[in-house]
Amino acid sequence: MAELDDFRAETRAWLEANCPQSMRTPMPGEETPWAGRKGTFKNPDSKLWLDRMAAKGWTAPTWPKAYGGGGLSRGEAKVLEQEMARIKARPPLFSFGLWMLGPVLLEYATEEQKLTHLPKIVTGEIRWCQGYSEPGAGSDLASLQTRAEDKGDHYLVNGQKVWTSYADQADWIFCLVRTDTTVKHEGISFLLFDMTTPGVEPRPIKLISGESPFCETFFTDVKVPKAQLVGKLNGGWEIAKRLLQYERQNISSSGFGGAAGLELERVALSHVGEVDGKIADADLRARIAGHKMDAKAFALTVRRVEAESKAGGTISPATSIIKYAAAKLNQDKYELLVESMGHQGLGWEGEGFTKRELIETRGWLRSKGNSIEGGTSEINLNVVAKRVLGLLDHQ
Amino acid sequence: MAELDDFRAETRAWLEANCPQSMRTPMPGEETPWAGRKGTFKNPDSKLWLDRMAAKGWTAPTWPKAYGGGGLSRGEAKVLEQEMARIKARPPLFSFGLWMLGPVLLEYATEEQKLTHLPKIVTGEIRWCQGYSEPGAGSDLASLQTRAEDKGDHYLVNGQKVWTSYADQADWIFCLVRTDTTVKHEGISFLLFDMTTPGVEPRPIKLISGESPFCETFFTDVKVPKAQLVGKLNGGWEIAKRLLQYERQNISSSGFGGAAGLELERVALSHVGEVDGKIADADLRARIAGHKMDAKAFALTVRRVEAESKAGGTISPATSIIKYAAAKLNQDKYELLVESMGHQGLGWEGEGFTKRELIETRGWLRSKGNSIEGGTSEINLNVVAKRVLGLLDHQ
Amino acid sequence: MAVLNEEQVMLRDAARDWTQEKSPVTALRKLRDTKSATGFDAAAWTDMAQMGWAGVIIPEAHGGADFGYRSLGLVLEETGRTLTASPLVSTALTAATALMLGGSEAQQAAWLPKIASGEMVATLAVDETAHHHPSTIALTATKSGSGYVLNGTKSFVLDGGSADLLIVVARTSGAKSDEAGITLFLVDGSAKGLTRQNLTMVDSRAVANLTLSHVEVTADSVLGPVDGGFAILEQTLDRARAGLAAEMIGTATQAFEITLDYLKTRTQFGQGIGTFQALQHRAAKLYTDLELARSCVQAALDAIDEKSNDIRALASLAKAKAGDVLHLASNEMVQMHGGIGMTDAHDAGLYMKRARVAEATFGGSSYHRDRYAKLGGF
Amino acid sequence: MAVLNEEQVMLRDAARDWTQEKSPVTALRKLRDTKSATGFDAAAWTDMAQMGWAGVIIPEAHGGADFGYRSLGLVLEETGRTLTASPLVSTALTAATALMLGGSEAQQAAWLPKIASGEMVATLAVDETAHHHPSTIALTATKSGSGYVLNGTKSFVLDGGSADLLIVVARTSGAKSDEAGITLFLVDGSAKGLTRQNLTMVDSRAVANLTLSHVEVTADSVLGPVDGGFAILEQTLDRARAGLAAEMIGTATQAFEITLDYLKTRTQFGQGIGTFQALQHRAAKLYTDLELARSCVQAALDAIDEKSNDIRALASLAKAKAGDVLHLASNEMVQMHGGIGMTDAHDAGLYMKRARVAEATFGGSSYHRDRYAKLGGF
Repeated sequence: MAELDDFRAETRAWLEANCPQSMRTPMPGEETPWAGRKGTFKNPDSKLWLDRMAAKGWTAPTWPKAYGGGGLSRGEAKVLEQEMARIKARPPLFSFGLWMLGPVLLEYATEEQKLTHLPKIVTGEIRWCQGYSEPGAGSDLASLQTRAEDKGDHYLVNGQKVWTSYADQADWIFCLVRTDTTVKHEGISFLLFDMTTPGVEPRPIKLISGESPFCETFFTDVKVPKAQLVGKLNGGWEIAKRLLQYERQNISSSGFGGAAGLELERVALSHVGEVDGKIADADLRARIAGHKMDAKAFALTVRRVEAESKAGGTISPATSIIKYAAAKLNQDKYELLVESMGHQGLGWEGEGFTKRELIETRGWLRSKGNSIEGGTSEINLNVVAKRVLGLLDHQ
Repeated sequence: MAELDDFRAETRAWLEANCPQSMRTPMPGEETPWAGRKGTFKNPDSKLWLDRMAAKGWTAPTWPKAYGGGGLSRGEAKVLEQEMARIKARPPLFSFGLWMLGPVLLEYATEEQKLTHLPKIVTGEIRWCQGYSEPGAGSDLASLQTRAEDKGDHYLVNGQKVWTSYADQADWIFCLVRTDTTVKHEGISFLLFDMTTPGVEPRPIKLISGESPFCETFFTDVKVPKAQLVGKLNGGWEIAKRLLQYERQNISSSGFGGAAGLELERVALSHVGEVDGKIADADLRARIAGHKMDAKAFALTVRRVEAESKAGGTISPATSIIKYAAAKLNQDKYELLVESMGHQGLGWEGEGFTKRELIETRGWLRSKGNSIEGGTSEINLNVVAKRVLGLLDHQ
Repeated sequence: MAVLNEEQVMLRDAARDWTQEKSPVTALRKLRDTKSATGFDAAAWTDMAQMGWAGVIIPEAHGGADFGYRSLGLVLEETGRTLTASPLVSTALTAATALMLGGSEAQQAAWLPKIASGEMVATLAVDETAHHHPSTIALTATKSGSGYVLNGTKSFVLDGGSADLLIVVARTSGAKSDEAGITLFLVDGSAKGLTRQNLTMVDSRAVANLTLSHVEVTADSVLGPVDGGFAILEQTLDRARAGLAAEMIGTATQAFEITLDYLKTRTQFGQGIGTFQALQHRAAKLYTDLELARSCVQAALDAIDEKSNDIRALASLAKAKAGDVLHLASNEMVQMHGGIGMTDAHDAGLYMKRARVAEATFGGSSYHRDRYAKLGGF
Repeated sequence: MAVLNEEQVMLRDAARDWTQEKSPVTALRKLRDTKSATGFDAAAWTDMAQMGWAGVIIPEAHGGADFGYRSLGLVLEETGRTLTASPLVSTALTAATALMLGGSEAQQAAWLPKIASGEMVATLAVDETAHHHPSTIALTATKSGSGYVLNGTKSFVLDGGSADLLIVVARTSGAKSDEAGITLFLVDGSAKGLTRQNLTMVDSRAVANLTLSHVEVTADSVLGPVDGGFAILEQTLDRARAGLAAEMIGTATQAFEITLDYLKTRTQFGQGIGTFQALQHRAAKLYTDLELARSCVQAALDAIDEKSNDIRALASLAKAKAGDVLHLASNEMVQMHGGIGMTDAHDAGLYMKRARVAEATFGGSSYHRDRYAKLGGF
């Protein structure tokens, strides 16, 4: 433990010296450090903080130094996390490359591919997007139809993806393509390519919340060098599933965030009024109390799962329920929030509403996607029934 | 309308003269007039009332006079119903023969069978029970295994039924048997036989509520004369289904009765206490209000279905939801009732509880069967999804 | 419960044909995307009025059809199906009702024909906060000469930005939450001292916040008794709730039917998604709730037409049950459509947005459960 | 959140082995069918005490193991699985807690060893009506010489018919619902003026109504401060709630596992019923609720052992969530078993009956939701 103590002292000192003061404050949505070629930094400190951390490899603390990572042990990474939490340091980089692609590249990519791509993920130079879902496939991901034809030295990609998060902002894409049409799961390959390649066209999708975090992405005769295939030809499904595990872990540990810092019961007290210190609408009050208890139960379960997984070295079976429960909880919270605000919680824009109210209303609409994205709640329940409870498929 | 006016006047006068005063009071459970050979009449007026009504055929008002019925038109039967309701007259007879068997005999039986069985249903001389469910079949009624073998002049019945309501009290049984083992629905026949036939043995089943309204009924080499087959050999499934329609209509129009005359909100006010005239537990109060609204919505829907069916001459599609909704409603009511009574609603017997409380507690336990008997709620929902909404079976 | 007569069937069929053809959901999109100031299409409203819909409940003597609330409910159900934005609720339902219940002969003769003909938009201005509390009135009306002076604010007034006539609920005496001391006033939309702020709501319908700053009205602007206006207000609101509930049943029914259609056509894992039993049971339960709520709405409208003594309880029942089922139907619409339901290009979001605003208008389910309990004496 | 240490794993395994082998559900049936007066099997209780379960939370100095509440929760979870009736909750959990929190040295020395050894049944007598309201105390204790005289009634006291020692919550001053003015008294089961009425409950556990008619106690029978007993009472109740919630999680888990097993073995329409997706989703949701509730119970027990400052909120959370999931699990157990689940011969009814009594004991979900809101300042 002595080395860790030393490491902690050094880390603390380094962070103290290098983390700008403005990076120790809560992060407004518009300052999210997605970086990439198109990335802008509204707050210049964000760029400074990213560059300093990336120089130490601490955007990817446990990745090998050879690929630009921090080369830290799990114990050291934990210390770094704790020390960052201690000063409330913002994450230096938000990145699907860090959270999803990097881990599978470390596992499946060639040495050359690792050396090419991982360092640029660490520094934030390249922002990645995920080419998975297709319009006709929905929850049945493996029925994807985007074709990649073997043209000797390259693949020719034609087809369409949907729900490509920030495809219009990304530099490269990791993309599932069909390389064999005669089989289903065994005909899928995992390709990487540059979004500026001719024939790639992302079109933002406007959501019910008014935002456009996703795109439809069209591929028309896109030439992808064969060296950009990860893993084996027709062996992409295994990589795809592994990547989804990382994606879900990421959603699980972060939850869905929830209403931006507003305490539901405070909103109800202020918007509905109070009698003897209680929310004036007794029915709403009981439902808010029930929700607060659900939220606490969820938070305690996340903690329990972490403790059990750490102690047991295996994943707690309760892990499987987290995504489903997190989605439901966030949706319940927003419904109660909107109900508590009354008409004041149903504004779209303009005068008559506070900025905060408008943000929460958009958040309510956005939350409806929680039970759809990253595996629908129906699929989650199927998985629990089958993998955890051992119930069989209908014949 | 003039004839109906005359009929109404006559009927009113006759009822006034012939309905004993004690038959115009609410009926305690133990005075239910099931009649039959084993029937006892705790209140002698019940017998008098039954005999007088049966003599006019008014236990089965619309059945033809040739079979002992009243021979009334629908309009006249409605008038009789209204006039009985006016003086709060009790039903003279409770009978599965009247509600279920009689209507299908009128449709499917031979003239001889009608003359043999219908008059004894009208008078209450014979009490019938229903041999449908089997231990291995559950909701999959048509998978029944009770065999009836052709032995020339009779069938030899072997097998077992379950959930036979009051089989130990009944005189005859209408019974589904398998007469062809090579097909499923097309191998079922509809038999009638006397419960005193050698080899018939009903054994009461004790329920969680402590009551035994159902039996397991065993058949060992039971000889049934061939004349007691209703409809065609192997044609019993159609009759069985038609009979179930009558059974469900009966459940639908009566609901599940619900808590014995206690108003839920009064129980809550008295057991939980009140503040400013409101139930002191605000959360419980809101849930009771929600339930009362559900109950009202249900009652209004029953009325609407009746009005629409009458007007349209066809059955309203809303009919299909009645059984499911009625079961849920009655169960919700009892759960709220038991919760309102607190520990006082959780007594089994003996001192410390009022008779009323103990009855309600048993009623709560009994209500759990509502969503199982006469078609489970799951089957009800399947039926709505498929027949009403047009959704298809999973392949 | 009354079944429809021939005239009602014709009215419903005409409403269905017109809304589906002339006012599909794309009409609402257009109003939204062009940021319409009035929040409805004047030409469409003229059409509707010409078909007699603005005067369904208004007596024949005042240019209406005197068809009753159940009939108006049939029209509202159809406009609810296609999310048609119009002054039906503010004007033809609510304001007309207030005038019919509380107006003098002269007031009725002055205003009802204009409502029936569709030439005038009128509305009730009651709430002063984001939640419905019709007895909590702080806007004051102070005697001044033979007339009154009004001071205060009103929130989320339906069609409040474009209304030619405002029926303003004011306090003439008593404390802020007293039922006594409330008086209704007819205020011209062009009155001096009246300022209106149009609000942009998620459902793209027109509502406005009003500020009345020393607005002077004459004595004959009083609608109904001075200090005793609450009874008329409550009766008006109950009719408005039942009518709005009819609109909401239409919205919920259409949301359900669109979803059911999607369940039948969308395939996944080689199966129509409508064959998955978990979705089948959810659809069957939603259908059950819809049928139950529909009965409540019809019963409430019938009770109004029959002047029954249980209008209050039935109106609360109808509003709450219609709200609950619309809430569920609109959420299920988004969820069962999956990703496509989250896009602005799909109609699911529009149904959900309209659902929440309608739920909150004239009291949400929580409000009406509480009221139902009070009326039931517990 | 703490994971189990080696001793705790051994304790849990021992409890599981013993309950499944020596005290399966048939043991409860036998108590019920023989109309046992005490409501538990004395020999079994002796067994349990010999294994140290009666003294899990009691300090070593008083003959206990000092293993803490999380450990006692492990035992309770296992006894909950098989519906084992014993004085664990009344005596080893609740009465022991009250003595540990409020007892003088002398009181602890006198009683705790007898509890730990299993030779004595003790219980807390708090409620006076069918609903839990621990500050609503009408039973009076009036100063008389150096001692007190107790008059009043107590309802639904766990093991109240057989308890050798009763911890009676009495009012020494203040109005009926005041938290101040409450005092706890140790009353001998054989005290003159004490009458007990055994009740037959649906769950076949032993509870009794008590009448105290001029019961005289000495000054050293006071447990904790005079007039200031509510704090000890509430702390005791919170520990009792968390412990009972552990028992309830055990009951719910076993009910779920039995049901899951049935889903895997029962076939209908040529299919295992567990292959029907609607049932799969219900099972998955129930499993989710179980996991969430389990976390709450563990957190509450850990908080007690760690003397955290959020014991009150966590105890209410644990009791409410355990109650909700047990309610659902027991209802689903009956429904998913179909007709067989309705028969007395099957265990489903026993689980449901026990569920409702446990839900009502020490406050139901509605009570604890309200309390959670109050603690949260809304």
